[in-house]
Amino acid sequence: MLDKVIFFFFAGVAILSAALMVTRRNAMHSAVFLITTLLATAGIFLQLRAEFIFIAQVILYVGGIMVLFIFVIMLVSLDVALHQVQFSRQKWVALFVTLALAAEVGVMLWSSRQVPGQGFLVPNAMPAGKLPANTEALAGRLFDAYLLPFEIASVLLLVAMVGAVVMAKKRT
Amino acid sequence: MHPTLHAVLVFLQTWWVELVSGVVIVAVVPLVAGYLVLMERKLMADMQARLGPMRVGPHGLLQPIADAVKLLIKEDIIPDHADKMIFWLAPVTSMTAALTALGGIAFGPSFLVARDINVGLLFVVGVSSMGLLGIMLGGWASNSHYSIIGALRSTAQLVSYETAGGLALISGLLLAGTLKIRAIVDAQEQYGVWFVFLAPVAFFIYLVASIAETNRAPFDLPEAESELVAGYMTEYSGFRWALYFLGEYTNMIVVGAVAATLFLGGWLRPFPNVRWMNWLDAVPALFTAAVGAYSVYRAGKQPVRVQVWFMWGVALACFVVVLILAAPLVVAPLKFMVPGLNGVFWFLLKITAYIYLFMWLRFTLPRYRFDQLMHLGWYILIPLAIVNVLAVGVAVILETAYGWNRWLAMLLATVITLAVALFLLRLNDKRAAPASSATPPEEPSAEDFYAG
Amino acid sequence: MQNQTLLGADELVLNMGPQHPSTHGVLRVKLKLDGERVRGTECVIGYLHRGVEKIAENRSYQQFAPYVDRMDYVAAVSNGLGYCEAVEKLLNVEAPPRAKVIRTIMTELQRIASHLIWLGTHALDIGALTPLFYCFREREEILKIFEKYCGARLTTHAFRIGGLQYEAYDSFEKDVERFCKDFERHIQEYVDLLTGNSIWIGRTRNVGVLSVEDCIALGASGPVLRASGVQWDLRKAQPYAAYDQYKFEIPVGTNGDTYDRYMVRMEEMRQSRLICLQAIEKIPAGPILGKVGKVLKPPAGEVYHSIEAPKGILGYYIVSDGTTQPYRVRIRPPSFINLQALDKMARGHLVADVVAIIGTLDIVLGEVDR
Amino acid sequence: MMPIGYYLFLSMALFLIGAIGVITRRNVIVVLMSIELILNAANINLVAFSRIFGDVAGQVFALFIIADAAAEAAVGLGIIIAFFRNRETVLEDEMGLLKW
Repeated sequence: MLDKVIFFFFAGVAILSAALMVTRRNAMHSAVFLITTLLATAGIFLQLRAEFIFIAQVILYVGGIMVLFIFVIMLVSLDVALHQVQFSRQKWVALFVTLALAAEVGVMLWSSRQVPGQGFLVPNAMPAGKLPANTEALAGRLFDAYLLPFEIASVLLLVAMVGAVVMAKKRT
Repeated sequence: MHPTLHAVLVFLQTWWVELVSGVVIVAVVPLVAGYLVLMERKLMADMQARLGPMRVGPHGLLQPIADAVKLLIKEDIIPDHADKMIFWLAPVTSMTAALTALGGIAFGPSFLVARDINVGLLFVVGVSSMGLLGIMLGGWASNSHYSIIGALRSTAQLVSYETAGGLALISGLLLAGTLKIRAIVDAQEQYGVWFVFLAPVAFFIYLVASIAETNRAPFDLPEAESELVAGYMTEYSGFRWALYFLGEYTNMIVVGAVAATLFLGGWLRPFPNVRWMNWLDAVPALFTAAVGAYSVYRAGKQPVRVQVWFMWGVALACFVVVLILAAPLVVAPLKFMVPGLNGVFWFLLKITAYIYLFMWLRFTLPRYRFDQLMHLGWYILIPLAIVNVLAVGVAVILETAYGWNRWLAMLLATVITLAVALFLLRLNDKRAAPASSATPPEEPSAEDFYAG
Repeated sequence: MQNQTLLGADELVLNMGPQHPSTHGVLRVKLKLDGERVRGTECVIGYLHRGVEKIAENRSYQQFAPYVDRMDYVAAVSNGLGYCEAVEKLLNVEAPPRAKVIRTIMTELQRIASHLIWLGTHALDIGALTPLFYCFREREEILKIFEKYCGARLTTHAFRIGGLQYEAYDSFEKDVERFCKDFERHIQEYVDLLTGNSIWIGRTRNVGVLSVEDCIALGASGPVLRASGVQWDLRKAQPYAAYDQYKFEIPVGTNGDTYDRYMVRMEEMRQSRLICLQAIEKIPAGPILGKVGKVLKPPAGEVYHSIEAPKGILGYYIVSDGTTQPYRVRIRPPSFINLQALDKMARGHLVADVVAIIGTLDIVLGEVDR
Repeated sequence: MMPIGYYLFLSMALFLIGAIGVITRRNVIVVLMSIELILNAANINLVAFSRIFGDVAGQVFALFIIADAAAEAAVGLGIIIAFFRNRETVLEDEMGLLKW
């Protein structure tokens, strides 16, 4: 019951603010609504008993990436942008793509329901109490089976950092 | 029973501790923050050869309440062209983040505010870092140059020093081997030593970084009064301003609590495992009794009857607390309460000492310049913190895998880190040409500028 | 203004003041910024303009004396000394020796008080909160002496043309001596707080460097000039009052940066203290007011007299047409001229340094605007 | 634990909203933000399945995605800043030139 309330609360907030994010004219407002969406998603993670992903989402997404976004918006905020057309003329393309994607997922959902025995609308997960301690389990997996991807990810971040610095540096 | 009602009751039954502590945080912390301000003003006055607030209540003891009332009834000004929604949202964000972070902190072995979640310490640090959003948004929404420069400075400063502070925390966490608040303190009890002695460099880095994170002097550039008026808070007044202020002081409590938990042994008393130091258990009661006695002594010297009564009230409160603290020591069946009650006392004492250090530094030191601040953060603290993480990691491995003496291993780690620190300082001295004067003053190219 | 960004595509113009915590009154500085780096400054002054020089033309010589106190209101005694001596020069009279010595003591106390205000506010600008209160504690002692002497603390109008109006009160020497004794200890407190502090050094070293050539070209004087290395002090160069009787050093700096100016002023306070101590040892007896009539009617002519005020050279140029009122009075205020160095000093620095530089110039807007 | 379909539906909704944003918005910063939203939608799926199967591997990949999002944001915003400095615009369709 509580699970349900929490899920629907966070899911509602996430979808609502995601919609607002895409439609707001002001980039700063979009950023604020994206932050709300991300926090709501973090709530979903917590409801899924994934504490580490929850806090990683809060620290990295909200405390890191979104701060970067807001920083850039503050730097480049042009009031002119507020009075320009905010949508490009691809409305029909967008509608088509979205509908196609929605149809795909819908078909997937619907067809998987048909398969007997699969029935993934039925909860069959481990009860929350029996889950191993999340951080420890995650760390064990990350530094054991996925050590190489982990290192690759760190190299990726390094490359991204260097790239960002090179890009944003003032050419004098 | 109606199913919904039943669900609500079940909910209350499972979550009442969290709900109550949430209410307590929201209700009590603003008061505590107000009295922190009073404490700061009194200490500042003492160090500056003056008296500080004296008018409201005996020795200004009611000043925070008067201030709060004043702020509440002040006109709420929103500047023209300010983004109203974000202007409204920003201070709330700042304060909410700070208060929520407080939810992850345990004030004693049996006074955990919220659940002891799996990512405890990370939760506190992560959520409190969200206060930065409030600062940025507020600075942007105010539509003022001072605000936006303050917000930009604040962002740059907080991002850099959070990195250093986070790395310093990792050094401590390597020793604890867990993120859970209670397990961290238990680990220190097991080791029989506070982590500050095992990893002093990490503590020092965290100290400096936490001063910067809370925007306190000498790192208070985002709100440097003499340069940016009040930084991101310039356009705020009244209650919104109070929310920012509240967030800032709550943040001080949060970083103090994190430092106390990870480095200063949490709610453990000094020498937690030494039997003959058990008399330290009586210190909380005696200390409170001394405060009460002093209040009685001062009560006779108050000029106004209301103030006399007030001092008596303070004394009475102290004595009640003494009774609560002393009862478990004397009455055998209540013995189990000793660690809990004393734990809270020690924990609060440690936080207070940490905050006192903040204040002391504020009254003593001039302010860094922005480039010097960034230089200190990126060229000294962050490399040092990285080296410290490596050194502590190696020391832990030496201890666990190779059976070294713990102290020897930690000493080695500290020495390595300090050597690197010396090297870094040397390196920085060499190219110490202050960045500020690095660019030669350009030729006057500003005729149009002088035109108007 | 709306479309400016912080990315350096345009330069940002930031108005500092006139309502700003660190512009020492109502100075308004327009800063042209690239990020936080200053590309140019423009001082907008005049918010405190009262037309002091014009007022002089409608007042008799004695009546104008209190007005000069209101120019550099933190060093009123020095202003008064300059004016009184200028008029005395015009009248061709001289103050009696006793008056001269008491004037010297008062002026040196005022120099200490003025430097104390500078130190407190300068340190506050750089973020050190505490020195301000220590400085005001000591300044209070000086103001108490002033109050006992002439009844006023700030705008004292302590001297009269031709000498003094008031005799030194009974315990004057004792008060000054006690102050000087305590002050030695107190000045050590400031030194402990600031001189060796690495943040303070970082904030002041190489900030706002002014070369000797620049100083002379801009006409800077006082500690600003001396910190650049020019040993020019009117108390030695063209002795007035009783300065020729005392031994004192003129501190000079080498780099001409903010730290040197700080050191120079600190040393000047010590030297002023020594002058006071020497002077109270032997205050000659005698009259305190020279022979001047009730109505001053100086002969037609003009005179320029300048003294070393705490902030620099304070000059009075008075033209008399033989009537009881000056025909024209022109005042050379040290703050106004030193302020012209701001642009030179601030270029290439950061906003925070501008604050430090305004502080180190030690300007008083009452004097800049007159 | 809720039935997995709810999570999939939430994820799909966020993904579609993000896709709409990417396709229709002109402001590049908002486009980047929409991409973050899409990545986040993927994360919900990963974590939900990880919970269903009781295997933290899904969360490991969610972490990788967050790292990837950080890298992408850093580089993307770096490009935007560089572009803005030269062209003073953050609008997508004005960025058509391959050189400046």
